[in-house]
Amino acid sequence: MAILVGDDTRLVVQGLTGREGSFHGLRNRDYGTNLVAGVTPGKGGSDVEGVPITDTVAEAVKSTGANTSMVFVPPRFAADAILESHDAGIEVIIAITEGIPAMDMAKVVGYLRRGNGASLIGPNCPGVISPDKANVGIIPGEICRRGPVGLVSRSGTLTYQIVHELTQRGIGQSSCVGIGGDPIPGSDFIDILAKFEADDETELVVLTGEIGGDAEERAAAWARANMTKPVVAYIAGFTAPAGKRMGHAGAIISGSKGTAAAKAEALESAGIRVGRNPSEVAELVAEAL
Amino acid sequence: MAILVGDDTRLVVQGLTGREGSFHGLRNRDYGTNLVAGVTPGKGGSDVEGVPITDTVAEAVKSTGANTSMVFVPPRFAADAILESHDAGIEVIIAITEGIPAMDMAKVVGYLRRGNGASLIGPNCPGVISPDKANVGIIPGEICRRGPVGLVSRSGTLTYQIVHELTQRGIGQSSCVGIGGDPIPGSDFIDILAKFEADDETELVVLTGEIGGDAEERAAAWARANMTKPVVAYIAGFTAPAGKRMGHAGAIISGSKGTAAAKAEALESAGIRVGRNPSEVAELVAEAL
Amino acid sequence: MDLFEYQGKECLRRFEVPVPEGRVATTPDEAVAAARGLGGKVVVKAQVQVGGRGKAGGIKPAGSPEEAGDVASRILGMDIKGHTVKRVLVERAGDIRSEYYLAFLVDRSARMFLGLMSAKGGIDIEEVADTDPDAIARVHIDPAIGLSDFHARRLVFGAGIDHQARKGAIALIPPLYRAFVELDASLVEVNPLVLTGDGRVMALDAKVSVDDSAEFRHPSFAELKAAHDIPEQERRAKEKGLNFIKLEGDVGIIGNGAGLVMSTLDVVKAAGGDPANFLDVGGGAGAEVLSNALEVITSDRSVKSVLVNIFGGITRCDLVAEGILSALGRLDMEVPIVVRLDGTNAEQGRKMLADAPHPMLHAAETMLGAAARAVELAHAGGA
Amino acid sequence: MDLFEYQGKECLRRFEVPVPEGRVATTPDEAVAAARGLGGKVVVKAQVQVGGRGKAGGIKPAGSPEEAGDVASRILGMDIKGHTVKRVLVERAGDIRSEYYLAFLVDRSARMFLGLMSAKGGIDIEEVADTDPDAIARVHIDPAIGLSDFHARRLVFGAGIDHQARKGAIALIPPLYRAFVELDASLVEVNPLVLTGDGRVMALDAKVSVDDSAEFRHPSFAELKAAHDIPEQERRAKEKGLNFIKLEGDVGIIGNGAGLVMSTLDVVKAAGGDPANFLDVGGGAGAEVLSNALEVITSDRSVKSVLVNIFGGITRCDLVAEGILSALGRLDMEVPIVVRLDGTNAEQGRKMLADAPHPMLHAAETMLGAAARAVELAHAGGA
Repeated sequence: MAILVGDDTRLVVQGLTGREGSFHGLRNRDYGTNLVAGVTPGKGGSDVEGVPITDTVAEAVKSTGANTSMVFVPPRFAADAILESHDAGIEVIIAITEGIPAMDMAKVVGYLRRGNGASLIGPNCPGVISPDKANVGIIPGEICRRGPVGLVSRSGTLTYQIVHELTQRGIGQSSCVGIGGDPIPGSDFIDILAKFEADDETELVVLTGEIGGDAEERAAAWARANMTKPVVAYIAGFTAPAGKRMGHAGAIISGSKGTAAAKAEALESAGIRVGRNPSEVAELVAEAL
Repeated sequence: MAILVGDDTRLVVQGLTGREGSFHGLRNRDYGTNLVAGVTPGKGGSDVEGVPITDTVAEAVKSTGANTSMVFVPPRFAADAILESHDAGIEVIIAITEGIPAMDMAKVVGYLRRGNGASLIGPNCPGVISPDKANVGIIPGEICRRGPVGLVSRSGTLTYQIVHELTQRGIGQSSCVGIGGDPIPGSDFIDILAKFEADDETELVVLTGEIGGDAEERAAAWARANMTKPVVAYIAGFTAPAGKRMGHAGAIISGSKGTAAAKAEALESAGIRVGRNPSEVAELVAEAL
Repeated sequence: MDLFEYQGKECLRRFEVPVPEGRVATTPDEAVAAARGLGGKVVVKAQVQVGGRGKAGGIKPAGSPEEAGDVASRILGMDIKGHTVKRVLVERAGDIRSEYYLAFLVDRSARMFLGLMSAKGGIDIEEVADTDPDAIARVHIDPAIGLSDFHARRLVFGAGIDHQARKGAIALIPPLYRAFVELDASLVEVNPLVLTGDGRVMALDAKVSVDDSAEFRHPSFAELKAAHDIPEQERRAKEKGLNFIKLEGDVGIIGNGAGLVMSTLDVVKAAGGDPANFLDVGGGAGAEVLSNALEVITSDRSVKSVLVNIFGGITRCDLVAEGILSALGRLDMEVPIVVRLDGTNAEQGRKMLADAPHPMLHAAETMLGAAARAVELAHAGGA
Repeated sequence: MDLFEYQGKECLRRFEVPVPEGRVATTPDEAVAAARGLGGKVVVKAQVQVGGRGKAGGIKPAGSPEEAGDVASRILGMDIKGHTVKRVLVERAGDIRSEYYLAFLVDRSARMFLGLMSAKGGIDIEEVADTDPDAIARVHIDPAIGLSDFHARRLVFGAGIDHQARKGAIALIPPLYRAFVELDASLVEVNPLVLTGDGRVMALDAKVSVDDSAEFRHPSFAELKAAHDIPEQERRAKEKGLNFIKLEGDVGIIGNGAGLVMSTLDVVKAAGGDPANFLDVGGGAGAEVLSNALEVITSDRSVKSVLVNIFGGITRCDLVAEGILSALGRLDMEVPIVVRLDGTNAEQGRKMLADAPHPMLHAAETMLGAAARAVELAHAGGA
């Protein structure tokens, strides 16, 4: 099964004619993802290495049956691109773009969540890979292998590190989902945990969090109440100084809330084992499987 | 059972301290409706004939358990009043106010329908009565009696006329619902037909429509596909000249669409008998019961 | 309220929707001055709210100010499908390369706004909808979230607008949408939207309907309304707060609530009569309103009988009776009045009328009975 | 970016939120002129981004322009919790009858905006939240539908604001919300909001944080930013597009992605070391970025070793290696650099480094191994 992306994925890339969009879109195709179209207003009718370009997402949906979109447009156009995919009936929208204003996302995320049930992953995220099936985003496919572990993370490269540790130990992944570190993500830990809980292929979930906000604490409470599958966690930022903004907009500590220690405690008190570093996470997974 | 209002109704009136609000609010209480509070910002702590006034709907909900609101504030404040009730968790919002701009209602109705499942009836409507149980609005209670017929209508006084004809023939009503004649009503025929279809007490539904729009046509198609209970209909405006705006903003005919004849035909072809005048409607109901 | 073309364009200009430069003239001299102010070639357009102005000779080009005056003198006063031309719009003429259609309206069924665009402009859009529905691009806009840039692209690309006009059309859509929302319009329709010889995209014609209910936040509505000719009787009725429409028959109709009045028209017609009007006194009408309503209706010489059909709810039948008695006392009533009262305080009202018999006053028990009686009396009076 | 009080107030004033009249001064003479311009009594307030200014002596009243100059000369240059006062805000003084709290912020969990109000103003709101949570009224605002009037009423009535201040407070909320949204703020906090002796309600202090991501639509952000003092090293890093934060230790850290860098800090600490900085080269960094990152870090004398921890995704390890080699060639490298490469093109990158041996360059196989090595080398270098 896997979640979000897989054999049924029919991908349209918004911004496929751009430098980054074409590089990663075609890389996703090389991985085996069914890339059916690109959207660039005004370039409809052309193609990128055989992938047809349309002017609107609606047209791509109509002419190619696209059901998943990857947003690779500049920040100022990204909220509009997400709304366009939603309006066109796209089911899974994966927004890679970094630097979208929080006001834009507050409006878009709230709107989508009250809408037709489409999933928005990101923005400012590495995407989703279901090894051997489909890769939508920038996660390097070669570090993954198919298997029973679902991963969900607010961080990109940290996810790679953990996937790498798992793969090196021979442990494969069902799907790896980067939800992004922005203040208002389209999907949060709970959304993805619920999908993994319902997924046949997933036997265990690794949750990778970081300082700031209370997403990990809420996920811990939710998992305790709703998860039957084991969860192993990692939190980055134990030694981050308070009040400093470290890259992700989410990574700000204020007072006692949102510290790595508080998050780890919340997870552990929900029965979730927390690794002290990425290697230890992989070891805990190996033990639990 | 009945629908929308009944024995469980706990009513708060927005605008109870106004002339019309107090007249009808107290009349509803006299009918037997459980009037628990009124809301007038700045008058919190006072009362209207023993009914406590609060400054906000949220406060009324918290202190009195109100679950139904009647909106009796002037048009320019009405959209805000509806949103306030929705935000406070009110389940049934009945907006009597006439003359609310369509832009306001477009925004509010779309928002509410994507929201928590609250029902908005109106605006510009006579309200809802479930005879012998509760009356919320301006429908004269004395013309109604309890029984098996559900009524739904875009028109106020026309509803009274039909209820009157039914009652005179000894036929009672489960609930009478005036959805109002505005271009964008909070609930349409289909919403109310669905509630009557699910209601134990209702055996037959009378639908009263008028020229303009396509609400009756859509209701006909829906009823054919979804209703097991018989429906009898009446349409006003067979002789209304095209292009004239007759009172209800909804009552405009343009071209062949939205004429009374077209509506009657749509209803009849869905197996719904259409009375030629209010008396005939009552006779058809008597036959069908 | 439907605005005149020149009013609609003035409104759109405020939202920076490109429209041709133009001035209104009510006399040939004003047209000459307007054309001189604009310079160069102009177009003189009859300002009437009815389709087919062009075919009827209501739109003419003029190469000079003098010619504009001549043309205006022919158009002013013209009768176009029953509408007398009182004003012309003198606009700068431009050459037109393509004509498109663009509109925003409220879609009641979807409870959303609807944007429509077509590359087939300049003709009746309902004809396009019938003969070539795919030629019309449609997008729904959720009022809560508003217009986003992609909506404009879906319209323009979806309609297959010419390449040269795309950028201008995409740029024109957000201000047109803003105008639609901020004017409290139920419709803004630009037909045709044009691509000019010099590559600009602008609204060559504009139909704007605004929501009378929103007048409280648009002081300018009163001004716009002042330009509209309303028949004397309707104007007087409106001043008295009555919702009145003149019809062709001889049975005057008074009722409370639009639905009930429409139903009353239907039953009068079914009884063989012809309604002389639609008159809704609204909810909660008092004695004075009823008295005024009778005055307005009986001021029409063609009325042979009046039917007062009231079902009290928020309206009290005792006050209705009081109003009828007041009118009977105040006016020299020459036509019979059939009164049917039911609902709130109906018994009191009926008793008040019974206690003050008047030769012109006829009580009726039921709506159908009242209609039959009023028709019968009208026929008798007309004979 | 957190704005200074005077900047926040200037922003709020543009949205017609009432704030006291005031002027910024950077010298005592400017303060005198400002006080003279304002007339009457003033308050001189240190402009530093840290709480507790008042207690530290950073806020003083002045009865005359001369006194304002004296006070300013004492406050300017003052050190308040490590912040040097470079500017003072000279404001017209008013008498204050009551102090309240009012704020709008983004509630991440609810994915909505949150309005907060309390009649307990002027003190730390977190303290109020802890000791008397019911004293804070909270309303969520759906960004799609925006602020409606009732939200303002729920805040003001819910917080139990004094009767005399209600109207003014309700009137102030919509413009404050507009400022919050249109400034792309993550927080606007007015503490205290005050009721003055003459019955006006205004923002006596204002804390505004704006979203740097929205700079593309706010040209004024660059100007606002110019007033902020950024440590030299961080400023240089920023100019080179690096996300850099100075810390207290001696192990320089370079990584790609905030999460991985934070994790690297943690493992260095766990290995007994002290990170000298946080440096995220971001996604897709090329050779030049890496070279710049090494330059920025090694310019700090306290750095005894550097750990480069890269897991390539969008970033290519061959370009990382190229950047490291370029830095080694370009700079006189005095501290050891431990490099760990994995992910996209890792083998190529590792080979490039192995092919160009350098005494200061140490390859490591794993993240934990790299951290241990870097700490060991730092300790050796520091000894």
